[in-house]
This record gives sequence, C-alpha cells and structure tokens, in this order.
Amino acid sequence: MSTMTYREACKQAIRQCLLEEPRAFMMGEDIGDYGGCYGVTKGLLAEFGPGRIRDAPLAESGFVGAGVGAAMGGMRPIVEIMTCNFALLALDQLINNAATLRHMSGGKVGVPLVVRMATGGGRQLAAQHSHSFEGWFAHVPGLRILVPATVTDARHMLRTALREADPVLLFEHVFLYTMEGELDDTVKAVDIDKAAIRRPGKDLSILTSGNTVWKSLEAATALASDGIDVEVVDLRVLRPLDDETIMASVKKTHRVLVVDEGWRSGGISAELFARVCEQAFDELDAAPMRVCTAEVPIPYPKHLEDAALPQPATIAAAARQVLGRSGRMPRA
Amino acid sequence: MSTMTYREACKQAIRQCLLEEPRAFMMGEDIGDYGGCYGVTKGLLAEFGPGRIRDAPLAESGFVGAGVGAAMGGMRPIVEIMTCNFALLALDQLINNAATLRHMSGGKVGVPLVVRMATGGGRQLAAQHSHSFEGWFAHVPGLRILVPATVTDARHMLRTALREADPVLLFEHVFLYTMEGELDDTVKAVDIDKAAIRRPGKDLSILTSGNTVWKSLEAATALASDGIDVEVVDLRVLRPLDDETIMASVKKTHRVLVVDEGWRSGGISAELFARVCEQAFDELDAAPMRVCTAEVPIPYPKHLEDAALPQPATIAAAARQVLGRSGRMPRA
Amino acid sequence: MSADDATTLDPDDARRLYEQMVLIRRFEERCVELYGQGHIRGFMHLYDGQEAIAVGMCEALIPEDGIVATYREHGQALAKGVPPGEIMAELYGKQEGSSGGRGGSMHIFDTNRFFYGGNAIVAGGLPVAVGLALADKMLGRHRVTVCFFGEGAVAEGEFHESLNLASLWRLPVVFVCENNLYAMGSALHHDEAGTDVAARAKGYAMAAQQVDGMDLMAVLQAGRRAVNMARQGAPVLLEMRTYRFRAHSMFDAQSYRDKAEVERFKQRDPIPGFFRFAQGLGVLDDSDLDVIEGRVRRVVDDAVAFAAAGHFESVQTLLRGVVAERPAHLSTTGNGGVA
Amino acid sequence: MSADDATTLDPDDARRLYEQMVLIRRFEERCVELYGQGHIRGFMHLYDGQEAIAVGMCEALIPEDGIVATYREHGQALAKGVPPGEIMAELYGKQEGSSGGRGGSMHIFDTNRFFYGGNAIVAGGLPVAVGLALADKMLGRHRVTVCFFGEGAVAEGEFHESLNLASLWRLPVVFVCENNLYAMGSALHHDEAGTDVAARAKGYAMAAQQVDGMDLMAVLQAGRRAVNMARQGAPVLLEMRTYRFRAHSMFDAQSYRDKAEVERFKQRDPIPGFFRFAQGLGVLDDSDLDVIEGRVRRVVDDAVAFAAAGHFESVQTLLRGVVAERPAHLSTTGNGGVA
Ligand SMILES: Cc1ncc(C[n+]2csc(CCOP(=O)(O)OP(=O)(O)O)c2C)c(N)n1
Ligand SMILES: Cc1ncc(C[n+]2csc(CCOP(=O)(O)OP(=O)(O)O)c2C)c(N)n1
Ligand SMILES: [Mg+2]
Ligand SMILES: [Mg+2]
Repeated sequence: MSTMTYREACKQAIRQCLLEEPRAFMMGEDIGDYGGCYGVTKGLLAEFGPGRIRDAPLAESGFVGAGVGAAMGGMRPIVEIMTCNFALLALDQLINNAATLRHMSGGKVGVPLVVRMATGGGRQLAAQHSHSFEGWFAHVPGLRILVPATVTDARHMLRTALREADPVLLFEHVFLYTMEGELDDTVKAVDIDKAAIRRPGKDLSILTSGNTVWKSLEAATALASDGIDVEVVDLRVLRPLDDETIMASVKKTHRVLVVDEGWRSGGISAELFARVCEQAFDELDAAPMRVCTAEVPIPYPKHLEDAALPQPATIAAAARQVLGRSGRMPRA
Repeated sequence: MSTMTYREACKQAIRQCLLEEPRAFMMGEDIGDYGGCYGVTKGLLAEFGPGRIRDAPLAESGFVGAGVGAAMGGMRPIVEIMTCNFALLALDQLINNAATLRHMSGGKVGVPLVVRMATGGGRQLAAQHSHSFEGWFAHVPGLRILVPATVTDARHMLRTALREADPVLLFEHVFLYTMEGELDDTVKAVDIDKAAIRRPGKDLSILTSGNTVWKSLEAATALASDGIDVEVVDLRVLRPLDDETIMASVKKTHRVLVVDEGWRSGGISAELFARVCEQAFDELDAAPMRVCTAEVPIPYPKHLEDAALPQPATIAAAARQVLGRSGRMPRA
Repeated sequence: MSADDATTLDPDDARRLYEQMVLIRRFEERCVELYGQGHIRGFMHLYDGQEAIAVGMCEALIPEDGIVATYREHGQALAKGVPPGEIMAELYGKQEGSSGGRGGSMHIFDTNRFFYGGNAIVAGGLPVAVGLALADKMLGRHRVTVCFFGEGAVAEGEFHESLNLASLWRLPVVFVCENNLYAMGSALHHDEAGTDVAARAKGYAMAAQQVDGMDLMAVLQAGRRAVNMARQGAPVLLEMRTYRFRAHSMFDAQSYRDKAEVERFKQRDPIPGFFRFAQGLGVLDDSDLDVIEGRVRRVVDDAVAFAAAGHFESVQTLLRGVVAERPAHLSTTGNGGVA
Repeated sequence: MSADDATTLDPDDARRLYEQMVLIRRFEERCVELYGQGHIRGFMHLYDGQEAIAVGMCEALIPEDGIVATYREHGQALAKGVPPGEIMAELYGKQEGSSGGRGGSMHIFDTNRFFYGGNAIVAGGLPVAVGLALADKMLGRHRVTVCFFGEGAVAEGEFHESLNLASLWRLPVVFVCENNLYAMGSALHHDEAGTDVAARAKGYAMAAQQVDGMDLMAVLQAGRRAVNMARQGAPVLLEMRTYRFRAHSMFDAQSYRDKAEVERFKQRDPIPGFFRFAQGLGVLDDSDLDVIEGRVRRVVDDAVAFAAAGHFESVQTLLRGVVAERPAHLSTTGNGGVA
C-alpha cells in the first residue's frame, strides 16, 4: 500500500496509457502548459510533447468530434472536457456520433474513445459549474459510464477503458482530486464491469458512486456506533449497471437506500429503484429511499450548497428511516 | 366536437398565440416558405409576415439562445427545433441558460421561452433521427416538459405554456401529426399541471405519454375483451410530474405498468417506479413493470424498429404479467 | 487520368467518368421508383444535378483516402466504389446492405472503401473528418479525408470549430461545401450574412476556392489541387456551386423556388455538359452513350436484384451492434475490491 | 461627455472616468484580500489591466442599453452602475447581493441597470445578447446590447452562430472581444488559426475594428462609433487588445507566460496611462488623485460593510427561485379531461 492523491492517480493512469499504447494521445483545453484546469496533466507535456498532449481551442463539439474521428481512424484518444458542465456543448458528438456510429454502420465503425471530465458540486462554483451529469449520461446506449471514487480506481480504470472498443466516459469528482488515499499496489488492473463493495454490512444497502461513496461511508460509520450495519456499494460503472452485485446486496440486506449527487427526478437513483423493483421486489422489506441533490441549480453560498447536496447526516437519517419501516402486509 | 389533424391543431395553437399575444413570435428552421419540416407552420408566414415567422439559419445553439435572450428582453418566443435530435446542439443554452438564469440571478431574470420540437421514432428515420428525449430532459430543474398526445392538448397546451414565466419544452410525436382526432370544442384552455385519465379502469394503471398513450389504449381495448380493466394515465406533463393523479390511480388499481418510448435505463419510466415506491409502496400488489424502447439506437428497417419500440402487443403482454403476479408475502 | 490539364482527357477516362455520373443518376432514378413501391422508406435525399462533384472529387483521390458525407451521400458512395448492390440492399434495410441494413439511405458505411458515412446531423460530420485527418497525420499515413456538406452547414458552430481545428493543426482534410443554393427551403442569403462561402476560409487562414460544381473538369482540377495541398498538410475549403434538380427529400412541395429556376439550372446538367465537352475533344461520341447506358442499367438491375434477394435480419439480434462483443481479454481483469 | 474628439475632455468627465477605473481596481484589490480571508469563495476572475474597456464602453451607452458579460464581469458591473455594495454582498453570498447571493462572483445580475450577467460558459452569453437585441428591435426600443467576451470564445461555435444571426437580422448589438491574449493558459495563436479577431467579422459582413484596449480614449471613441452604428441596426465587432495583469482566476501558477511579459504590459496600465493623457490636456492633476482615491476607498469600505452586514438566506428557502411562483391566473385553467 502506498499513498497518493486522486489527482496524482489520474495523472499516473494517463502516463501509463501513453507509455504503453503508442496510439494513445490526449486532447483537451489547457492540458499542456497550464497542466489542466485541475492540474491532472501537469508535466505531461514535457514528457510526451505537444503531439500527444494536444491543447485544444475552446471548441468542445469540435474537439470531442475530432476525438470520435481519430478513434475511428485508429488512434486511442483520451479527450479531456474540463468539466461535465461544458460537455453539454459536445452532446451531439457524444450521442449522435460516438454512441451511435457502431450501430448505425452495422458494426463497421467503432469509436474507441475515452472522455474524461470533472463532475460535481461542493466547491461553491454556482449553477453553471456544479452539475453532476454522470447518471444522466448513463441513459444513452452505446456509452459506458465510469465513476472512479477511489485512488485505486482513478489509477487503473482509465487503462481498462482505453482498451475498450467503444466510447467510455469517465467522471472524476472535483472534490476528490485533492483526496489522499491508499493505492493498493497489488492491484494491476481494475475491471470496468463490476460494482465494488466498499463496506460490507447486513442491515441496509447503500447504492452510490463517486464522491457520495465517501459521504455514505461516513454515514455508515456513524450508524455503526448505533449498531446499524450498513453495506456501501460503490456502483463504479453507471452504464451498464452491475445488476448482479447490486441484487446480491439487496438480497442480503433487504433494504435499500440510493445516494446520488444527481438531481432527484429522472436521475440514476430512479433507475436503481426500477431495477430493484424489477429484479428483487419480493426481497424488499421496506420501500427503498433515496438521498439526491435538491432539484435546484446549485447555489453559490456554502450553506445553501451544502443543503442542496447529499451529506453524511442526511444519508444517515434516511438510512434510519428505511430501517424504521416495517415489512408490508400482504394485500390479498 | 369537431375533427382535425394533430398537425392542424398545432398550427391553430400557434395562430391563436400570435393573434392574442403581440409579444409572441416564432423562430426556427424552415418555418416560413417551407412550412416547417412537418408542415405545421404552413401558411403562417403569409398571415404574420417574416418578422413574426422568423426563419433561422441552421444554428440550433444560436437561435435557441437568441430565444432565451428575446424572452429575457420581454418577448414571448416560440422556438421550433425541427426535431429533438438536433436539440442536443442547443442543450447548453437550454440547461445552462434557459433553465438556470432565474435561479442564478436570484429571481431577477426570467426566461418565458417556449420550445416546440418533434420527437420519437416509428418512421424509419434511423438512429440519428428517432430519439425520444422528452423523458430525459425532464431531469432538469427549471424546465417544464409537456407532451401533448391528443388533438385537444395539441390545440390548447401551447397557449397555456406561453403564459408561463419560465421555459417550457413541448414534444410533439412525429407519428401524431397526421392523426385525425376529435377536438373538444367545449375546452377553451388546457392546464399544464395535470395528468389526464384517458381510460378509467380498476385492474391496472398504465402510466404513459405521447404516442404510447394510443398504443396503450389499443392494448387496453384488447385486454378489455378478456375482462381486464386497464386505466390509462396520460402523464402529459413530464416535469413536474403530477404525483397526485398518478398515486390516486395506483391506489385504485394497486398495479402499475409504465410505458415509455424512451430507452429503458435511466428513462422517465424509472422515475415513475421511484415515485410509486416512495409514495405508494404499500399500495402495490405486485412489482411494477415497464415497457420501454430497447436499449439500441433505433434501427432503420421497419421490423427492427417495430421490435425496438413499445407496441400494443408487448404492452398487453406486460400488463398480463403484472396482473399475473401475486401479492407478496411479508418477510418478517 | 494523370494530366492536370483540363483540355486533355483520354477516351477511357472520359468514358469511365461519364459512366460514373450516369450510374449515380440512374441508380437514384431507380431509387425513386422503389421508394414509390415501398421497398425503400424513411428519409431519402437525391443527388441529381450534383453528380459532377462526387465523381470529380473521387477521381482526385487514391483508394485509401477517406470520405465523410451527409444524408445525401448515394453519389459519393457510388463514386468511391461502394458496391451498388450493397448500397441498394442498405436502402432496402437488408442484412447484405453496406451497414447491415441498420442505417438506411442516410447512413452508408464502407470501411474497405474508407467511406465513413452518411451523417444525418447537419455539420455533424465535420469534426469527425478533422479527427480522421488527425489520426492520419499522427500515424504518418499520407491519406486525405474529404468532407462533403451542404451550404446549410456553414451556419452551424461545428463548421467554424472544425475549420479552425483543421487549419490550426494543419490536417490533411478537404472541406467540400456543395452549395446547391438551398438548405431544405432556405436560400443561402436567407441564412447567411455573408453568402460567399469560400471567403469564410480566410478567417481560418485556410486556402479556398469557388468552383463550378456543374462542370466535372473544373471539379476535378480544383479537387486535385486541393487534395495535393491537403496531403501536404494544408487543409482546403472548396465551395462547389451547384444545384439539386429534385426536392430536398422525398417529401417537399418546393414552394420556395419556381420551376423556371429549376429549368434554367437543368440547362447546366453536368452529365450532358460533360458529354458535350468530351465530344468536343473527340474522346466520347454518341455511340458510347448506348453502351454506357446499357452497362449502367445492368449494374442497377443487379443492385436491385441483390437487394431484393437479400435477407431481413432476425429480430432476435435486435440488440446486436450497440457495443462490440468483448473479446475475453477485455472483460473482467480484476476487481478493485473492498476498500 | 459629448464630443467625439479624443483631444477634448472636460475636467468632470476626466475625473469621473478616472475614478471609475480606480474603483474597479481598488474594489478588486479588496476582493483579493477578502478571498484570502475566506469571505469570498468559488471561482473569482479579476479585471486588472482591462478596466479601460468596461469604463470606455459603458461611457458610450445610455442607461437603458444592455450588457451581457462573462464570469470576469466585476468591472462591467461597476461601470454599468450596479451598486458596489450589492456586488460585494453577492461575492459574500448574502441575500442582499445583486443575485440574492445565489450567483456569486461569476453571476452578477441587475435588471435595473440592464445588466444581464455574468455568464460562466465561454461564449454562452453571445446568443443571449443576440436575443436581447432581437427583442429590442421587435419592440421598437432604441436600445443597444453590448456583449463582452474573451478571445478564447472566438473558437466556440456559438461565436460563429451569434455573429451570423446578428448580422443577418441587423440587430443592435456590439460584440466586444476583450483580447487579453490568453484563454486561461492558452495564447491566442495556440487556439486560433487566424489570430486577427476583428478580421473574422468580414465573413459575416459585419463592421469591425481593432482597438487599443489599454487606452480609455481609444475605447471610448470606437465604442461610441460602434454603439451608434448598432443603434441603427448594424452590429459591430470590436476587438479590444488588452492584457490581464493577474492570474486567470484565483488559482493559476501562470507558467504559461513569463514575468517580463507581464511587466512590459504593466507599463501600459490604462489607469496611469489615462492620467498622463488627461494631465497633458490639463483636465486632471496630481491633486485629484488623493481625492479620488479617498472617495473610492470609502465606496469600497461601504461596499464591504454592506456585504458584511448582510444576511445569509435561510436554508428553508433552498428551493426558491427555480421557477417563478405562479400567479393564480396562470395555474390550472381546466383539464383536458377523459378522452
Ligand atoms: C443539426 C441539424 N439541423 C437540422 C437538420 C434538418 N435538416 C436536414 S437536411 C437540412 C438542410 C441542409 O441543407 P444543406 O446543408 O444545404 O444540404 P443539402 O440538403 O442542400 O444537401 C436540414 C435543415 C439536421 N439534419 N441537422
Ligand atoms: C464552454 C466552456 N469551456 C471551458 C470553460 C473553462 N474556462 C473558463 S474561462 C476560460 C478561458 C476563457 O478565456 P477568454 O475567453 O480569453 O476570456 P478571459 O478569461 O481571458 O477573460 C476557460 C477555458 C468554460 N467556462 N466554458
Ligand atoms: Mg444545400
Ligand atoms: Mg482571454
């Protein structure tokens, strides 16, 4: 075990990709001299040169689309969109091209494109800079959506993603970059299919991803002191969801709390409700609940932003509520 | 009661708005001479002139953003995006501006913008021209999402929408334009808050919207001949959802089938599962089910497209399945 | 055909080029019939009047050069060598189609001919073409990508972003704007403050040229020059002045233009125009016409027969081809485990 | 100030203009301190070095003229007359702020001063400005909208789409590109194939001018001309050549440029530059400086005091202001009923 920041893990992941895979290159705004808006690519320009660390103009649709084309042309582009907030400008390329071309061409054209972007709120950046779109993007067939929450995942998921034959979107929570964490040196590769149990427990399953994994773990610790044993499932992959791991957890605990930094209505949180209903309804001892971001563009002031986002205390309170609910009586 | 096509109803709705509201105007691609890609605006240029029937260049982000600005400046723009497929190019303006400006400005700036667009598949237009994004857009706070399914709604919802102080997106299913339907002459205005019961029933609630309302009604007719009495709830407003009407139906029938032309994962269908769980879990006699579009970009050939989209037969089969499920035994 | 000089043309080349234009014209005439019979559905956009552009540009290419086109791409696909039978089968929605039937008229793909679609989002193909050219440059392949689009696309932001990227990075791409004066029902001056499309290139420090797109030889000359420049890393914008003789797609009352205008442009039909030119040079004569028409008819007949004999994919495989089937080595490689 | 002539300037105007620039400079110096103390958070982008642009352009406007700006908008907001206390309270996140505290540094709004934000998406404000100008034109208001943005925005598709629309529809809008040579860490030539921003206007058949943005009088003259033209329905693009003395935002190591370059540009600081000019004309002298600095200090002190005394909104009202509260007449007006 060694320790490193999530930011450093992201950078090492990129380095490894560029070292191992000659067709890999990076493209994005200010990833060169500036080192990326969150400092992830600092130093890579010097190591790999401007051909492979390719600063792009402010033209999200243009350079994401160029990533699509370069992937079709045999390269393995890693495109950085500074934050998912700006990905809205590139959605046509991501959905109508990247996600669609393989199918539309009858399988002839593949788009092995990796797009990294920062996501999430909590840094007082206000409404236009605090979106959490990972769950929302997970609606689109043809895309794979990854949300590395741990240093180890940040370190290793990218490489697995780069070996995919189809587009993969990676969402890195802005709050995590400065997090120090343990890097499991024994892990040499991380799959991008499976959810991970971050804390095993028997009383309640918390299904979550990204920064709220940590908030949920904090809630779980608080609940543990009251003898409540929470299982925290880090979904890691929002598309395709790992039903197997999720349902196994539900079948163990019979109670579900979904925690998601996306807005509540129509978020990935809802999809988890739907899947649990479809695949494990009879296993439920109580109605599931969810803790999501309030349905409001994220406000600037800290106290309002904190109130808008899921927090350990609200997660713990919701967990108690799910546990307080009794099993339902049969109607018939 | 009189009869008209859905297309004509859309046009009459626009006419009424332009006649009644001097600040209203239309803006969109080929809405003038060409009459709109689905013929909705045919004749309006002659009646209202090029100032109020304003042909826009192919620049979705530009003219949708101009609609945002014009709304801020006191006009009442009705922007037509030919189809929701191209709305991806305008998502930054719709989400980061239209939906966000009121909040971000502390309530100072409102964006009374109406955006109409065609949605849906079924016309063999292939992957890039067959998206159903209405449910997906319903994730975004600040937007109101309307899906008129009937001639009467097409005729009257627009006017109500135009009187809103905030942005409203209207999705018209491409399949409906040529539909002839009865216009209820007694209706002078349609609200944009409430779902509508299109067929009352006691055995099962089908929650749906848009073109699948008609497919669900067809399924309901088939089921009726077997003595199964289905209630069809036309959601009409996907944001904010009318929980009251939905839950009243669920409390009556105790069984739920969601039908949605959006892709399954992360669709509005999932949100309906989540709401029913949150608000009426103990009323459910069986796990809800959903019939959605297969998770595939829409294929061109008719037989594959038909197979990808919800159909009366698949709806009826799913309804039988929900009804076949027995009430759940209590675990404890 | 090797000479750059528009006044020399050998008989074989003349016949071949003429035949290609005729093939496109006749192929699409048949498409109209088949559409009427219900064999083809969805949106279908025809290329009548613009044939010289696809044929001239493709003549300027080597086989490995790539093409990105729009929904109006039958012509480019045929000119690039995509087998007519596979195109027709695609229009029929058959498995044997160039996109396995999944794409239809707007989405012809053929990687063997480096034909990258068939994009139905206006301007959506431009960034993709830039990316293909970027890959070529990075991989040291001396390939050029030609990107076709209509003048309607010029108003889109992606046009702007793509031209800037291509010029900034000096990528081997030729942007071919087929200015047929209308974007659906919108005349160019209706949509654009500046109607000189070629002049737009200046802002991006890119070379550009306006070309008579009804004149195959003019297209070919300009195409050769542009492709050569692009191959050396200087992207080029070509504005082809042309006209579409038919409606925008199968549904269009054409109330936005008068019949006289259409007739006037039909006088400049590139096919008889080229014939007269080649006849003047003595490299093509009336006797060639029947032979060519006969050959083309057989090709089209064969294409239709191939399509008609093709098979509809089973609905069982509906979910196929959304993502690649994952080879074993790509699937689970371990698990991040319990933190 | 009425004369169009750069050599006449009356003492009152000179003092007022100078004071506005100083106010922006001192206000933001205080912001830096307050940021260090944790009173201000999030992203904050400062305007040091560019003050002549906001002040000069606003001087060319009537009060009803509108402004759309970017995240780097404290300067324009102050110059447009948004009360400094409300801006500072906004930076504090207080209810008394110009956006009720919800927006922060990047989202100052004041409809009384026709100040329409504070947009933090690069180029996202341009279409909005076009729409405001469209509303003015349609409503017959003789108002102009001035849209500020950085040269980084020029690469975005929305720049292109907006300039085309404005020119096509002859809208009363002035696009002011503040070319401070860097977009975050990217020098202009790094991002743009054509680095002459003003030249871009040609493609849109729009008038344009390159202006020394470090020279208040040059800005004012060009601004007046542009605003006059726009008021008559001819949109204009102004490229203001300028420089930002500080980092892009509060976090930026500035490894992309060397200190010498910054120092060189500081020699051209618009504030002392204007002072020397006005001094030369005999309309401003050293004795004015203390008075002005003193007055500005009080304004800034008052702004800080106002912000500090303000209130944080209750979390109870978190969901407020996403949509308007619906007046009774707008809510349910009937029900489509049962089909
Ligand atoms: C982004 C987008 N907006 C609108 C459309 C609808 N549409 C399809 S073709 C077309 C006209 C395009 O005209 P032009 O680029 O001149 O090409 P042409 O059809 O003349 O070949 C339009 C508006 C679309 N497909 N994509
Ligand atoms: C669409 C979009 N892409 C990226 C960003 C991140 N970003 C914020 S400011 C900035 C640089 C903009 O530079 P410029 O337009 O020159 O304005 P300046 O900051 O110099 O005033 C970038 C890239 C953004 N806010 N929006
Ligand atoms: Mg055209
Ligand atoms: Mg700049």
